[in-house]
Amino acid sequence: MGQKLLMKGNEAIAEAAIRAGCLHYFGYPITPQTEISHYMAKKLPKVGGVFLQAESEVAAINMVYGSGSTGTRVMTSSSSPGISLKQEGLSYIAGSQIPAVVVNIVRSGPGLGGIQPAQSDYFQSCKGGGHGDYRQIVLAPSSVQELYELTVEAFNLADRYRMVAMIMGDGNLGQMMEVVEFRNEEPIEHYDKQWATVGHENSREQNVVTSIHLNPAVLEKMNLDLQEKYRVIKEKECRYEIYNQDADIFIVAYGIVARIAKSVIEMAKDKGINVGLLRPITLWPFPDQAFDQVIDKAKAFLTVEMSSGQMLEDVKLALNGRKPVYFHGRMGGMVPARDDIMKEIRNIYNLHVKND
Amino acid sequence: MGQKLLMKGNEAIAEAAIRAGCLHYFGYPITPQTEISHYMAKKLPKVGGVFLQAESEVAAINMVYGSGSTGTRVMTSSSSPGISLKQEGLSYIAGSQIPAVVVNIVRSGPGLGGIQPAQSDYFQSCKGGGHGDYRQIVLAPSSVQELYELTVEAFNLADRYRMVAMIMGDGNLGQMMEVVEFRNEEPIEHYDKQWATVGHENSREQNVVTSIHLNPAVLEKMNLDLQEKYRVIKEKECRYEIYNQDADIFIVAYGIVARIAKSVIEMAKDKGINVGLLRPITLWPFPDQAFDQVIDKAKAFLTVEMSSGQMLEDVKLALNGRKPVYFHGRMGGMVPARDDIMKEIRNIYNLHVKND
Amino acid sequence: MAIVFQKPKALKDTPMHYCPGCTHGIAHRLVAEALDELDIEGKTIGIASVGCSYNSYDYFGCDMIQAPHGRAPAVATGVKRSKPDNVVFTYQGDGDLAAIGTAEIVHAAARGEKITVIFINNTIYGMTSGQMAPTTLLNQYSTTTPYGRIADQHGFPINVCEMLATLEGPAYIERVSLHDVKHIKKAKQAVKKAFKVQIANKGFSLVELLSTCPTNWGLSPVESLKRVEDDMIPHYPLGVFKGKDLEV
Amino acid sequence: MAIVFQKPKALKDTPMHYCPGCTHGIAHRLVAEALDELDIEGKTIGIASVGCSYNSYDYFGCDMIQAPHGRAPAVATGVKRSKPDNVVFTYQGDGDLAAIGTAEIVHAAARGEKITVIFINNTIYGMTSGQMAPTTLLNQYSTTTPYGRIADQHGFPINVCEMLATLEGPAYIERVSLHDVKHIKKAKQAVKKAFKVQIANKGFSLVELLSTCPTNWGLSPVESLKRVEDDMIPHYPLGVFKGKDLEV
Amino acid sequence: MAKVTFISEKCKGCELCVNVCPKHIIAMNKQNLNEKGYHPAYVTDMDKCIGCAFCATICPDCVIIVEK
Amino acid sequence: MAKVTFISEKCKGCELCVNVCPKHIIAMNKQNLNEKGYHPAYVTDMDKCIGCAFCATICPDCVIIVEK
Amino acid sequence: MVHEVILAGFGGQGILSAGRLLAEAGMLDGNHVSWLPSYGPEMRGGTANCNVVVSKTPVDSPVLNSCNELVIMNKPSLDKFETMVEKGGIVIIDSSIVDRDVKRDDINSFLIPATNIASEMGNMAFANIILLGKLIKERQTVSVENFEKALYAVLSERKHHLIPQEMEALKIGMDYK
Amino acid sequence: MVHEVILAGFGGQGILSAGRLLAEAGMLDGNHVSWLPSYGPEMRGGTANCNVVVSKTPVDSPVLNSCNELVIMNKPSLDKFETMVEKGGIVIIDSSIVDRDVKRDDINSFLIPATNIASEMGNMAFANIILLGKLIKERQTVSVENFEKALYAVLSERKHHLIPQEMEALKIGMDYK
Ligand SMILES: Cc1ncc(C[n+]2csc(CCOP(=O)(O)OP(=O)(O)O)c2C)c(N)n1
Ligand SMILES: Cc1ncc(C[n+]2csc(CCOP(=O)(O)OP(=O)(O)O)c2C)c(N)n1
Ligand code: SF4
Ligand code: SF4
Ligand code: SF4
Ligand code: SF4
Ligand code: SF4
Ligand code: SF4
Ligand SMILES: [Mg+2]
Ligand SMILES: [Mg+2]
Repeated sequence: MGQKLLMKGNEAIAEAAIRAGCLHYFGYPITPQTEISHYMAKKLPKVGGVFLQAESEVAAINMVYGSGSTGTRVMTSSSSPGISLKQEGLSYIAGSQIPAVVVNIVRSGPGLGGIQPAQSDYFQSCKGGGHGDYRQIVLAPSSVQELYELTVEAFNLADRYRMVAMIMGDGNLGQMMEVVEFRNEEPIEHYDKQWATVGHENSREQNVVTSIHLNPAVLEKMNLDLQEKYRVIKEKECRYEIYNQDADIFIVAYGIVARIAKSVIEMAKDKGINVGLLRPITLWPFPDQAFDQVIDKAKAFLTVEMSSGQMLEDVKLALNGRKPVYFHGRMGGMVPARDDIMKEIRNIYNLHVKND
Repeated sequence: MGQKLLMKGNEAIAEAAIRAGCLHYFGYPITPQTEISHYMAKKLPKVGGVFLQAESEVAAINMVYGSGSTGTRVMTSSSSPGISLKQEGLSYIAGSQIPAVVVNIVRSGPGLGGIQPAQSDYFQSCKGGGHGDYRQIVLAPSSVQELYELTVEAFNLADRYRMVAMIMGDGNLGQMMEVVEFRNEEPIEHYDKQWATVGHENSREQNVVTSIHLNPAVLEKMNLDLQEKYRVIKEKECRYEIYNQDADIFIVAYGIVARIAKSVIEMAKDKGINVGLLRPITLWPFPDQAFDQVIDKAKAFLTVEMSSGQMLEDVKLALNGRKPVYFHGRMGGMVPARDDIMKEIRNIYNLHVKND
Repeated sequence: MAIVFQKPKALKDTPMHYCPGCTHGIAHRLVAEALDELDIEGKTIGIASVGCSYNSYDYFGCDMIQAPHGRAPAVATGVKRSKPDNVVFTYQGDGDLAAIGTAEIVHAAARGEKITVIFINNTIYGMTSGQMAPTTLLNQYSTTTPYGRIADQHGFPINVCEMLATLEGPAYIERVSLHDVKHIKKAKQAVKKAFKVQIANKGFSLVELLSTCPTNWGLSPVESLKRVEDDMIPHYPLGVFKGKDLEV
Repeated sequence: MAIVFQKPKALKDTPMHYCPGCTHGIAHRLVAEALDELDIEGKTIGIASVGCSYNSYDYFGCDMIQAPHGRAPAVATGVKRSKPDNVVFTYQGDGDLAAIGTAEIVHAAARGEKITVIFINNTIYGMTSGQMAPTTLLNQYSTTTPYGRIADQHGFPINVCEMLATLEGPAYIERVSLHDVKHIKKAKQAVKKAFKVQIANKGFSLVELLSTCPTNWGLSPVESLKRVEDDMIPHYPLGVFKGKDLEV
Repeated sequence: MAKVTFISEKCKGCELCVNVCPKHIIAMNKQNLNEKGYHPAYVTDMDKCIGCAFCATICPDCVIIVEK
Repeated sequence: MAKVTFISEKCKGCELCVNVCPKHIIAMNKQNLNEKGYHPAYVTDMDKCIGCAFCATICPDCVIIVEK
Repeated sequence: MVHEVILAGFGGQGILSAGRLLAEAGMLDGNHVSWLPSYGPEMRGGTANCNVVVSKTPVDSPVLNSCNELVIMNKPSLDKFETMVEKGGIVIIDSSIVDRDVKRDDINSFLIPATNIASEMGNMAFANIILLGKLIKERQTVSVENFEKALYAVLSERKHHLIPQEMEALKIGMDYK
Repeated sequence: MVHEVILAGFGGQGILSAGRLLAEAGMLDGNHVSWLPSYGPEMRGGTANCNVVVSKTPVDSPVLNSCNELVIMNKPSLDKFETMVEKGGIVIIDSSIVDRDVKRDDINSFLIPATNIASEMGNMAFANIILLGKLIKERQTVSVENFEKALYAVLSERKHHLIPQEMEALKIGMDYK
């Protein structure tokens, strides 16, 4: 590993993107992720790249679509309301199979809501906020170091599968500073993008980037291809962390909440309660198999989110009734407190572990 | 009941809206729902209403937001890509608690996709395509008669709960003609909209329609209020149809697919297989309790959708592992064929019923 | 002795959150004075936008709606078309109106929508900490033009009044400035006229107010006023762009 | 005997799906002729939009991208900023460019984005069966103005060239017509010049082509050409709105 | 001397060429239907053709090749 | 005779009023901090006030009431 | 019996309105009916078709994957839909336009030069009605009486004067051998 | 021990950069650190605060619901954060601005007229550093040596000439009784 720096999460994303070979950024300002733009505006012109402030989030995602269509590594970033505006574009990018990295530093909603951290865009990102049957890879880092590493990874995944890889953080993750240790060289994967629209130079067939197929049989085939790709990704690309594998109770949490959960685990240990953490790192594909690894010993699961309970549904789907699932959530920018989580753990302990 | 007319689905929606007292319509053209606009453009000026073609779907949903804020019964309609563009607006309407009726005559995606029927916007509509923790009531008619009745109902629901009620049809439902029998008088519910921004006339406090609350505690409270409202709706407003309650195998399907399913039930009966239909009419709130009514006798469930399997997740969540769930789906504008569904039924029968 | 100057009635007592010396406060007062003088607060519905003035409903006393970023003219259209007897105005910044909301303002103007638009041009995104706006001047520094706005990279500033004046829909368009007392008084007349145009059902009216953002310009409030005069007015000339002879 | 007229190379053999007599076909040919004559097909990337020409990539031989409704200028921007040495054009209808895509075209123009925009104004939404477009003339019938376009309800038509010409970004803007042979020849020169402006790196170029939609106008193709001349040109005057003296 | 060739299968029978020919030598073949279901245009008297290419210039479907 | 009243708690110390007063009788109170943490403006010599209301006109926060 | 009808041809031949008339008449007969058109821009210049169901019981599926009555007005449509006819079903073909008969022998076909006949009647637009005449005669899909009423219901008033001729066309189709 | 520090005051008093300096110095000390600012427009004119964690082990939660070290530069912040200090924790207060002491007796408080002292030093902007001096003295949150290095790392070069004075301010804070 190389240089160590104290860095804001948003800046780490921007720096990581540049290191990953992303020299094109199109975005529109919105709190709490503006530092990504500021960083890019400063750095990209110095490395021969392009920073462009679009007229809107809608324009930004379409600039990304255009840039990505030429095989260029490209990124945009925004926060919740802005990401909502990108939904049509995201669906097009999915249908046309263009690689792109999209960052959502989630703030609290709905509507204009607030600018404090939230995880309430899980459904939108993981189920499909746009129209049609499509998916995007959703990565949920929980530290500034991971923001850096997963951003680099996102570009590889996007290129590998020709689709959107989304970094989903929250306002705190974007704003906070931690130490990042940079690699001396990034593990950039290179793909031969023969599909890219870069001008055929009279030396090959025309390339066309499109998502329209008026013939239903053709469109169904396109959809089946997409579904097959998604199946492969689900098989190969699930990422997660299991902490304290032999625990009786598992907290399921991602992002910054997972870190708070870790401190609860220590508190619980002091009280003789054996709590573990199951932290999905890919939210889509959701790591169902992680649950299989702990289910034999685990008595119950507690999902903790900064939402009304969105990932909760995927946890239930993964468990399919095999073990009880509880939920603790905060909304509106409130962050779950260790004491409150601990209280839930104690209740679950009394119900499912103590007299077992 | 009154007049009987052979009518297009799209026109039935428009006529129903006018009968429900909706004299304001804002929309942007898109196949396969343009007839709603054409009908409104013709009729509304004659009844003192306003038809306005917006410059975009984004503008249209915001006109709806403005109109609804004044307590006016208002509607917009679109199809999949257009609905994606409305996601930010829908989230605002949810956060500000404004009543509105939104029609989505779903076409096949993703991207520009095709214009043939699909059900692939289920996730978007039912889980939340926009940002934040919010819901909208989603009604899924399966005939032109029901398009009419549920549209009228949608306006009552929207007003009662101050939120979006969405009519989700598909291209075929919008385009086809069937006989509609109109009531002589519609059961319009009247609410005293004291919250509406219509000018305080110096006789009351200022009314403000907003969704922003920078204080997380306040925003959390607003979210908790929303969640409580959603809980009440889930309790009171689930609608569904169960056909052949004592069946061994249940097809779960909505909209036009449910009708195809009915013809399969007849085919199956001929072959000695006892198949029933569970048809959610409200997709959100999803009628979990319907499953409890049939689960004792039912051996297995087959979800059939014009998608890759979206409602499927809600079916699984409702069953929570209690009974096996199978899936048959078509995409891209293809419509499930009775024979193909029958084939699936036969397999399920062999696995779960025959040797039981 | 009689009171010759005080806070208008249509402005609430709530202290405003704007930065010291920010002319958003003056613009608010001018709108409120118009509501008072035309005695229309009770039938007015204001549309707040997204920008530093996102919560202008905390200051204006009339009924108000908070619109999504850039969409205030569409929201206003929905309101006015539903309640044609009410008075409807939007209050929008230059990022809101001239960037993300371009389509909405152009089309509300082209339709001749009977609304009044109060357009605060401070050549910057104030709320989100000083990014380039479509109205940012060439060479101006911002957090997204850290080396100054360069036409070749970031494009040229947009003159909104001039652009909208090419449309048939608008009845009245004027650009005014808030940089000194004389101009504030002129601005007041323009704002009032814009409302009168609406009340007289003449069509769409818009007043662009050249405004300051001391915080993101990195200037003192006094220096900021000077910048309006020295740098902004030369590029954004004051005057009536539509409806010069319109009597209301 | 030598061939004096034939299908340009940059137009593929695929028969076009446009209705009989629809001048979209002529516009396609003019673009293809420009690509041929400037010998740039191999380095050109076209952006198809949403409208009757959604699949113009089936006809143009160059690399192409299908853009979401109205967003072609943004897509083109993404392409051009990534591949500045390529030639990039959009092909957009009046619904696409002047309604939903207003913000994108205004800002691409204001940025002086080095792209070429081919703008087909047929005063109607062709693809979706004849709804009003922003360019629909007053009194014109459409499926959403069944009693004719009335300014008070539906607003006024937008003159795109005039509006964009108020911006500094565009290097070249011209309006031409396809209603007879003489004008088609002029149109050809304009289209070619627009590409030359891009190649010379001068900035944004746009050509508006007055075009027909016999199907949704309810007129024969021949009558349609006459309508362009009699009704459209008076409201949409032909000429150069920007870059008159620009030599390329 | 001039010659025009119509690729009849591409013709959509719009009659624009008929209308612009200064020699009035283009007509629609009401006897024939092409694959697309249209009556294609044809030249009634090739000798009169001056090769002005007006017909080809206005034809939206590149049906016409002109030689001179 | 004229009088100006400053609602000091609302003052943000921007000094715009200081700058426009033709009589140069407004100053900032460097001794005092109001609740918001600003040094408020005040009038140094009320007798000189002509009630022109320039100060009030330019004050963004409606701090100033003018009587005459 | 359930009449599951597909009508197909070029856009502009009146395929959709022919189907619409069947549905309207079926409704007047007291039956359950549905009419589902192909839609969208591919209709332009291309082919048009619609599915009509006329049934004593509520219509389960307005979307037809097979049919028992097929009316064909161009060749591509015959190629496309012939295989979808159920055994024992019937196909009515406009032989002025389609130059072949069906290839199957488990269905009945009737070839009528409807466009030519209509042309002779002085209005090509009657071709679809002539074909419907044959269909109604063979299958009693709808009653003649209500078909006439349907014409009055569906056609705009300024076309009502044509209805006697349309009924004549229907008769010609019914009587065609 | 884990230092969980909250620093709070008006925007413009250097609260965020004081926190930033602690984090930077903590990192140089070889500890794990995090710094989380309050953000957004409410900072404007209003209050600013940040959470800093300095710890020998990886930082679990950068979001503090309680703290053991509190630095206060205005009264509303004292009102807001006093209750969040854990028993035995420490509060450093700028008594030039805040006119009261803590109300609890299970925590230690230190009142320093930092703004006045800084004013006398000729630069109000040193007030935050003076308070940090006291904190470091009492709690060894970070080392003095690395605090100086942190100043070099964090401040832009054109402010480096001020660093000796900043270190002097730190000393004043450390030595304040
Ligand atoms: C869809 C969306 N995009 C971005 C934002 C973030 N945002 C808030 S205010 C603003 C800019 C405001 O600038 P301007 O309109 O000039 O107003 P000012 O603050 O300068 O008064 C932006 C981009 C948002 N809230 N919503
Ligand atoms: C987001 C979105 N909204 C609406 C549509 C439907 N739509 C397709 S084409 C079109 C209008 C096209 O009109 P124009 O741009 O004038 O092109 P023309 O067909 O006249 O050539 C519309 C509204 C769509 N595909 N996507
Ligand atoms: S940031 Fe700028 S525009 Fe916003 S309140 Fe402060 S000075 Fe005014
Ligand atoms: S609908 Fe109109 S614009 Fe579209 S192809 Fe037909 S004639 Fe041309
Ligand atoms: S080339 Fe000229 S003269 Fe010859 S057919 Fe064509 S239009 Fe007529
Ligand atoms: S202009 Fe072309 S398409 Fe039209 S009739 Fe003549 S040859 Fe045929
Ligand atoms: S009223 Fe005039 S003279 Fe009096 S203090 Fe104000 S500006 Fe000065
Ligand atoms: S202008 Fe107003 S806010 Fe500014 S210093 Fe004077 S009184 Fe205070
Ligand atoms: Mg601004
Ligand atoms: Mg058009």
